[in-house]
Amino acid sequence: MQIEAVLAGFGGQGVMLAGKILAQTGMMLGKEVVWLPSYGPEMRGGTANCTVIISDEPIASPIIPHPRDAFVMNRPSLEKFVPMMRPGGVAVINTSLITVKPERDDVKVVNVTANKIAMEVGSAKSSNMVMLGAYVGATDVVPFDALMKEAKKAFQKKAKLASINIKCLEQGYKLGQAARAGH
Amino acid sequence: MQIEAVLAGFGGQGVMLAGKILAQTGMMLGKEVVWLPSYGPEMRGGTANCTVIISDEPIASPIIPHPRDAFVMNRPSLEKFVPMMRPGGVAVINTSLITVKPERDDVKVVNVTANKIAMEVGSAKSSNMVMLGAYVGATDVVPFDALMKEAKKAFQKKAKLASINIKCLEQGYKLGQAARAGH
Amino acid sequence: MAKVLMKGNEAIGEAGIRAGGLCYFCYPITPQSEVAEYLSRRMPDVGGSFLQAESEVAVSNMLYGAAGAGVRAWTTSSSPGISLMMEGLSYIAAAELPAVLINIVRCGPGLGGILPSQCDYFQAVKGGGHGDYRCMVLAPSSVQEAVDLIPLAFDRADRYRNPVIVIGDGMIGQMMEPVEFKEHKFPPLPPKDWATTGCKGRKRNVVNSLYLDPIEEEKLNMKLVAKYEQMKREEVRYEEYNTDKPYQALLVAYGTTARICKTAIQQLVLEGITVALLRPITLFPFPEKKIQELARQAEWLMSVEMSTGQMVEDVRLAVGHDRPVYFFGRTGGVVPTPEEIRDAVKKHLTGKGV
Amino acid sequence: MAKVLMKGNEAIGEAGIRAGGLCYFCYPITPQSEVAEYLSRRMPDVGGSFLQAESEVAVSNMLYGAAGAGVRAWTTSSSPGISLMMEGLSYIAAAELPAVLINIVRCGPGLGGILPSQCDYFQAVKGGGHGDYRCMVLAPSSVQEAVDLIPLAFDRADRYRNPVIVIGDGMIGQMMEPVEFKEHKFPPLPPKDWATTGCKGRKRNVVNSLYLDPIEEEKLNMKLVAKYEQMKREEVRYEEYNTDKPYQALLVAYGTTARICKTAIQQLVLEGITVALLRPITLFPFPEKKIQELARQAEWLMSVEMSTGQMVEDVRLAVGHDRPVYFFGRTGGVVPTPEEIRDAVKKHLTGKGV
Amino acid sequence: MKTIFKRPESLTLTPMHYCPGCTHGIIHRLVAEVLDELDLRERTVGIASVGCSVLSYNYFNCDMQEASHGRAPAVATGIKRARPDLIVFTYQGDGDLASIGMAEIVHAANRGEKFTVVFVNNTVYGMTGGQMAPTTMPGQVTTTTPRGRDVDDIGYPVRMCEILASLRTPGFIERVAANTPQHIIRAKRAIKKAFQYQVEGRCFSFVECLSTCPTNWGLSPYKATQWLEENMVPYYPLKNFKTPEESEEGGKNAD
Amino acid sequence: MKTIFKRPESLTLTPMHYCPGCTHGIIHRLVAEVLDELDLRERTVGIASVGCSVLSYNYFNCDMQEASHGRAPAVATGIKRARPDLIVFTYQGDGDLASIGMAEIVHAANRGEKFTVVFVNNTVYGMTGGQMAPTTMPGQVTTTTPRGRDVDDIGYPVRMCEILASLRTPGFIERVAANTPQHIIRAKRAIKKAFQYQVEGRCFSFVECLSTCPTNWGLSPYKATQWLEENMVPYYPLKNFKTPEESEEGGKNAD
Amino acid sequence: MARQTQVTIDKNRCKGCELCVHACPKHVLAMSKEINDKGYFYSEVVNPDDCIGCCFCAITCPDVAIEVAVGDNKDRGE
Amino acid sequence: MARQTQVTIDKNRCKGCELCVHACPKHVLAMSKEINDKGYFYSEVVNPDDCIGCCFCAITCPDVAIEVAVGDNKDRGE
Ligand SMILES: Cc1ncc(C[n+]2csc(CCOP(=O)(O)OP(=O)(O)O)c2C)c(N)n1
Ligand SMILES: Cc1ncc(C[n+]2csc(CCOP(=O)(O)OP(=O)(O)O)c2C)c(N)n1
Ligand code: SF4
Ligand code: SF4
Ligand code: SF4
Ligand code: SF4
Repeated sequence: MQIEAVLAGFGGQGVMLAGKILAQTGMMLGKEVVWLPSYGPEMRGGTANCTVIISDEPIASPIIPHPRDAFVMNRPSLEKFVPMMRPGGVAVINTSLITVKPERDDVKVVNVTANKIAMEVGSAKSSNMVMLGAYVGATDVVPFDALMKEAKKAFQKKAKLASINIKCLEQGYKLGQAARAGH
Repeated sequence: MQIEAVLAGFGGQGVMLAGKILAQTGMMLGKEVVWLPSYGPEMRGGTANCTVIISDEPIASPIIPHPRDAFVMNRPSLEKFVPMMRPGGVAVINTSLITVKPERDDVKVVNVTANKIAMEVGSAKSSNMVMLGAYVGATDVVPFDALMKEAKKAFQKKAKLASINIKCLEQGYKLGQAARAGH
Repeated sequence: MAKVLMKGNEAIGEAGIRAGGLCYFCYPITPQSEVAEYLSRRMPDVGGSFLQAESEVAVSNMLYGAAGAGVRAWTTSSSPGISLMMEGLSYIAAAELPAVLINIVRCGPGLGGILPSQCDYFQAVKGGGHGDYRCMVLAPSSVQEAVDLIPLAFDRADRYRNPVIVIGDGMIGQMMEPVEFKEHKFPPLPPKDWATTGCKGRKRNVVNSLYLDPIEEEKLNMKLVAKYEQMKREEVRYEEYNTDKPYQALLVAYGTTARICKTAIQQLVLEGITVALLRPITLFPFPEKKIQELARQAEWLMSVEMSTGQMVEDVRLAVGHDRPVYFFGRTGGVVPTPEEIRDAVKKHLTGKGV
Repeated sequence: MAKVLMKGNEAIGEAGIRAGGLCYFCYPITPQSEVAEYLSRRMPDVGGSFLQAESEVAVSNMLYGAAGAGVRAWTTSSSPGISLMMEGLSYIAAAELPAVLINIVRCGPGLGGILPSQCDYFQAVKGGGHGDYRCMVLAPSSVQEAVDLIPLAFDRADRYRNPVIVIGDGMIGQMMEPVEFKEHKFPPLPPKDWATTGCKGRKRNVVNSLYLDPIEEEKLNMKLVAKYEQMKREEVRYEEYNTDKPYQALLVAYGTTARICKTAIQQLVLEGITVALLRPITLFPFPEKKIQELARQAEWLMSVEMSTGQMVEDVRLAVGHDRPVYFFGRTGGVVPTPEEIRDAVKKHLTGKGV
Repeated sequence: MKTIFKRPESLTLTPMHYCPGCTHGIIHRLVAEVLDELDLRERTVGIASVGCSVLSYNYFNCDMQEASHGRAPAVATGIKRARPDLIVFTYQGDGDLASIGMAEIVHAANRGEKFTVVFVNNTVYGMTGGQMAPTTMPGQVTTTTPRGRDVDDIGYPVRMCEILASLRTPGFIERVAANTPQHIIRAKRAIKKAFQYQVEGRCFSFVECLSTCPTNWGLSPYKATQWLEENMVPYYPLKNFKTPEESEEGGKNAD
Repeated sequence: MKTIFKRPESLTLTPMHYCPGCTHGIIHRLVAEVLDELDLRERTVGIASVGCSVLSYNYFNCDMQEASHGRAPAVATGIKRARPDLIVFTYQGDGDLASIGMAEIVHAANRGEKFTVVFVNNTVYGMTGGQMAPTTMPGQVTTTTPRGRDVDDIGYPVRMCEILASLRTPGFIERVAANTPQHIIRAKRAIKKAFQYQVEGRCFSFVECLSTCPTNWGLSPYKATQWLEENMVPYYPLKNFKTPEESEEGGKNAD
Repeated sequence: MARQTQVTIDKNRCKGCELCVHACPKHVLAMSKEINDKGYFYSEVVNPDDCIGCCFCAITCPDVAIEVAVGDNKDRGE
Repeated sequence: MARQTQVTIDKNRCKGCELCVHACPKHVLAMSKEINDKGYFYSEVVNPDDCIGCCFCAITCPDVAIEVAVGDNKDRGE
């Protein structure tokens, strides 16, 4: 089994880090993983994205024209990536910043007011963790406790932020689980 | 029939020009000709040389490891080129500047006090024409009148020098002829 | 050592340090600038030398100087930057200096694009600079393999006194994969008694590539040829995939493209089509003999590249007209999908040409 | 016109002017500096532009600019100088600009020597710069032929919007031979409506080689491939020598080396040994088909080069394993003698390998 | 209503890709306004160089060439020598012009090539992700100077105006900044003069414009304009370094 | 008898290939004498550059590297960064250093690389047959300026000391000449200082030495030394342009 | 205040850099609470009557998103 | 004149450039009428007694063909 997720948003929203934690979790589970960022001049527009692949088999092409899942934190990302998704995938959408609806009825949409939730928990900067939690909650691509472990490691140097981030991850996860159950 | 001659001396002694006049003569006679100078860092030592090939057939390699004839105006040229000559060739040697004898008994040596003769005629700078005349006199590679015609053309812009050069050519030719007859 | 998740470019940086590449010169260019960024942090800690040069032209000449002084010197760059090193590289090869150049290839020609490509095969393998010289060329297909080949690159550069090129692409440079830094052991190297380290207690050394005497220059050329022939005998490296069972066709692909071919082959197996893969790890020396041998059992071969067809010439040189050699390529940063490769294979099986 | 005795380099300069090459950029390097010296005298008279640049890197980019502005631009240089143009050349090819580069090849690699050589074959033919591009490559074997091919080079550069390389060596550059400047007529060329000449009365033009979208970049690559394929169909040029009679072996040689082969063949004829010669005039496109055809009547082939063996790969690509393809080369500025070539031929006739 | 400020015709309508608050956009507009005001658009060729502004060929509404990294002055020389009737300008970043392109800019200036250079100094390699440039300030942290630029190891920032002004060949050399309305107004004046000198066939003309890179400086756009003022301006004085009039006089006396 | 002048040990016995009267030989000897006097021969690496002096690797009796055209400062940087304990010098002509090698010399100077440059300015490309150099004098006839250097077309001669002295990074920069005994004595003093600064690890050091090229100037060696004095010295003033002491002070006040 | 001025901001060209807000000597502009098509909080005219037509906002806008017009009638007298 | 000096010219290193002849303030040197092994008219000491040991000849010789020595005994007193 191989799943691919593209994580996208503005630079500064933390999608790269979210992707790294996800890939790291996969690796610790003994899976084959690849994390591939967008790079180069496109960055200048202020958008950023990465692809995470987790697989039981050695991974062939790390460039995924049609990812199964997407995790989009702003409108340009939604417009760019959701149309590329494979049917049957999961799209987690940050409705704090995205007001339009994706024009797909063959993917499962999980709406998360990530900025709002993160703000409530304590820092708007942690919206990426809300999204990551929601994505894992909605897909179970990795067990949540394994994800938590890697997230804690990633934040261990910044004790203050750590607890906020962890809380955001949990809140997101619950939302994801709920959305999953909802269908 | 193909003859090759290497003409060598100090920079400033006019061996390049002598070679050009010889090649030009060959061309005007309807022969295939090539004139190839030495080039590059070796020049810095202050020596200069060129190779002239005159042939009835299209000319293959313009680089001649073993020329038939040589025409040497200073000692380094003698030391470099005379040993390379093919047996049976003609070596014209400027004994005004070269005091040693070539260590070859299989080539025909024509000694010419080119500087002295040129000085007597009117200009030490014309020693190259003495040498050229002697070479043609000793070998008849081209008819002397054809050579004269091209030499006159070459000097036509410098009327003063022209007559000296022409005279040197004649003097040289006579010496060459004499040397030829002498054997 | 445990596996760590590491970006290819950073893993390359770390591998270089561990291989003793303590003199690193660079000039930023996407998609490999992270090697320099990583080394600008790490080099001071390990007592090495990191310098961002004014240009790639300067880089190649700094390599020459440092290598000539007997120190393991290396650089990383990408296509246009590598083109600017062609004169310098030719000098390095001519002066018989060991240096390691890593080209994280992007799309060309010209400014092109920064996405993955294999369009610098000819430049690396046939020699993009002037004169008769060759570089040893290594082509990893994963971050782990890049990390493993870099110590080899440094060793062989020293052993042959010849530049070694490691060729990757933006995928290898940019992606994170789990890697492990293994210990690599090599036989002892001869002392660098030719290096310019001050002539105290010995005759003076000269690092040079000028030959006024053609006989001497030809001797150098012949000495170089002898080295390349030795490489051909002793350094050929490749991976075989699926060659232990009978196969109808043989794919030849290197680097990341080979990974995609493997997936394509897995898909074909499911359809009952048996195809094998030969993945050259050394592009020079090219696994010519191995391909000849494997070709005997195949109806035809196909070179799969991210280019308009470069390595395919070496495949054809190997097999001659004995078997059809097809080509499948995508360029410009378009990475071929396993499906496309699978379809290209099937087209030839049904006898329809591409 | 009457024949004049002219130095190759000066004849090249004159031929360039007559072909409309009125924008010339250069940097001195032996053995071709006389082209620049000649043009520094002549250009003002014909209203053209002569500029000695600060380096060969600058030259290649000046060519890019001037060619992009729609003017016939050219340069002459020699091996190390040409290496410095590799990035610029790749940009010229990518932006589809017409430019003529003349390489009076010297010995390499490195600073090497200034004597005649053919060691830049790969660089010219396979593309020494990064990326998938090719240059049309013309190889004259006499001063007269150089003068005749230069107008063709300018015409084809414009027609294909592609760089054209003329490859010679120090012999062609330095020697004087009788030459005649003939009139050359070509079909009309399309207008340069893509050139940056000020956008008055039209949409603005952009000369560029950056492609952020891989699909667009791949389109460019495919467009370039189509041009190269057209060249392969329409531009192949060669000379056959002695192929009208039966022959035992076929020599393949270009440039001045081919002249020497002819003498060797004449010598062999005297000994009753019949050998033919195929002299490629275009090195790219390579006369592959013709060689295949001629190879059928030969027992074996031999590529004769002033290199350690470069064109021989293209000969082998053409004939595969159908016939043995031998190689004979001298390097480093040593020009092979007819006798050596004759002996090499005889060795193979007696069955003894080289 | 009369429009007193609007988009110049010499800019296309394409939205620019620069990061929010990056002053590249301001400098683009100034050049475009000058082309409009001097009525040069239809006979101008601009050279985009490799750097964040590489895509400026999409923004300047005139014929454009994109040059290889650092070589824009050579490309411009090629065009101007081929077609002296055209107006030619290069638009170059500090990595492009002051690092890899040092030889080309010094020699173009020294030959007195009659084109105009707009040199955008933002102290970093913007496009490739914020590596050190020759113009990086002492102590400035970049992705390749993680401990700050150490002047004992790699020297002080390169000042291009000062270098070019040291040449004997006449030229117009001025340094301006794009960080405040006042500086921007002066910047435009300098750019206009630069083009006028070219139109008159007088000399090489060069305007260095101090610019921000909020993204790689890690500052908000406004903070970046302040950082420029406080850190760059003292080291990179804003002033005219050379006019052809002076150089000619100076020449007479000095040599 | 006591020998008061003899061949320095840091020169090999190989006869030099330079043309009669070419002052390259004098400058070689000065460098060799300094290496002897400072006892540096056994820990020095010299860089021969492409030009008439390319064969200097045969003459300097120390470890040598031959660099590609113009890139000697990059090669020297490579050596010095790899082995800071070695003493490194480049020996470069004006075509090499001031034309193709402009970027490399400016950046090495600007980084303050701790090696020594001996820059031989003879206003032409000697080795390739007397083409124009960036340093060719106004009106001077060369094989590529048959009508004399036209400063309106290609600008004024490049003055490297002036350019390098304009950099902020501390350095030692001095111009001397090799055409008279008096000048030669001063030249040696400058070269010695330059090496001393390197030995002390102080700074980049650069000595420009005006030199003759009788062959390509078409003058007798003695006339060439006079031509140098009359034509070059007024344009290329002989003086010290910078010492690290000054630069350090200047630095404190200026920036 | 003497003359009528009009600052027009092309909302969807705005990248929300806030340079214009800082440039305006009269605090005419402020950032919106909404985001535009590109996802940026854009600049808006909030105190139009205070505008003195100095164009500083337009001069500093890197995205050339601002146009300024002045009332013709009031202008004429000057 | 006060001290005894000796100028030695390595005849076969000399390329006959004449720089030493011009450099000598005392006209100690002159060019020979003979040529050396390389074919150059070389420099010779013609007025040895006039030499003041200034070394100017050696300093200007590009081919390092000149050595200068001074007499020890006369020297000592100074
Ligand atoms: C030969 C070459 N080397 C390196 C690069 C990579 N590169 C692209 S942009 C750039 C630097 C840009 O910096 P700067 O000129 O300061 O412009 P900015 O992006 O800051 O505006 C570099 C090094 C390249 N494209 N080509
Ligand atoms: C890349 C390259 N370009 C050109 C040359 C040819 N070349 C050899 S020496 C030289 C110039 C030498 O002039 P200069 O540096 O002034 O030294 P000089 O000979 O006058 O002492 C040139 C251009 C080369 N070897 N390599
Ligand atoms: S990276 Fe810097 S220079 Fe480039 S667009 Fe962004 S802010 Fe501007
Ligand atoms: S050509 Fe000039 S620089 Fe070169 S050795 Fe001769 S005189 Fe000296
Ligand atoms: S200056 Fe321009 S881009 Fe920036 S906030 Fe104002 S209108 Fe928007
Ligand atoms: S200076 Fe030297 S080379 Fe010149 S004439 Fe005197 S001894 Fe001979």
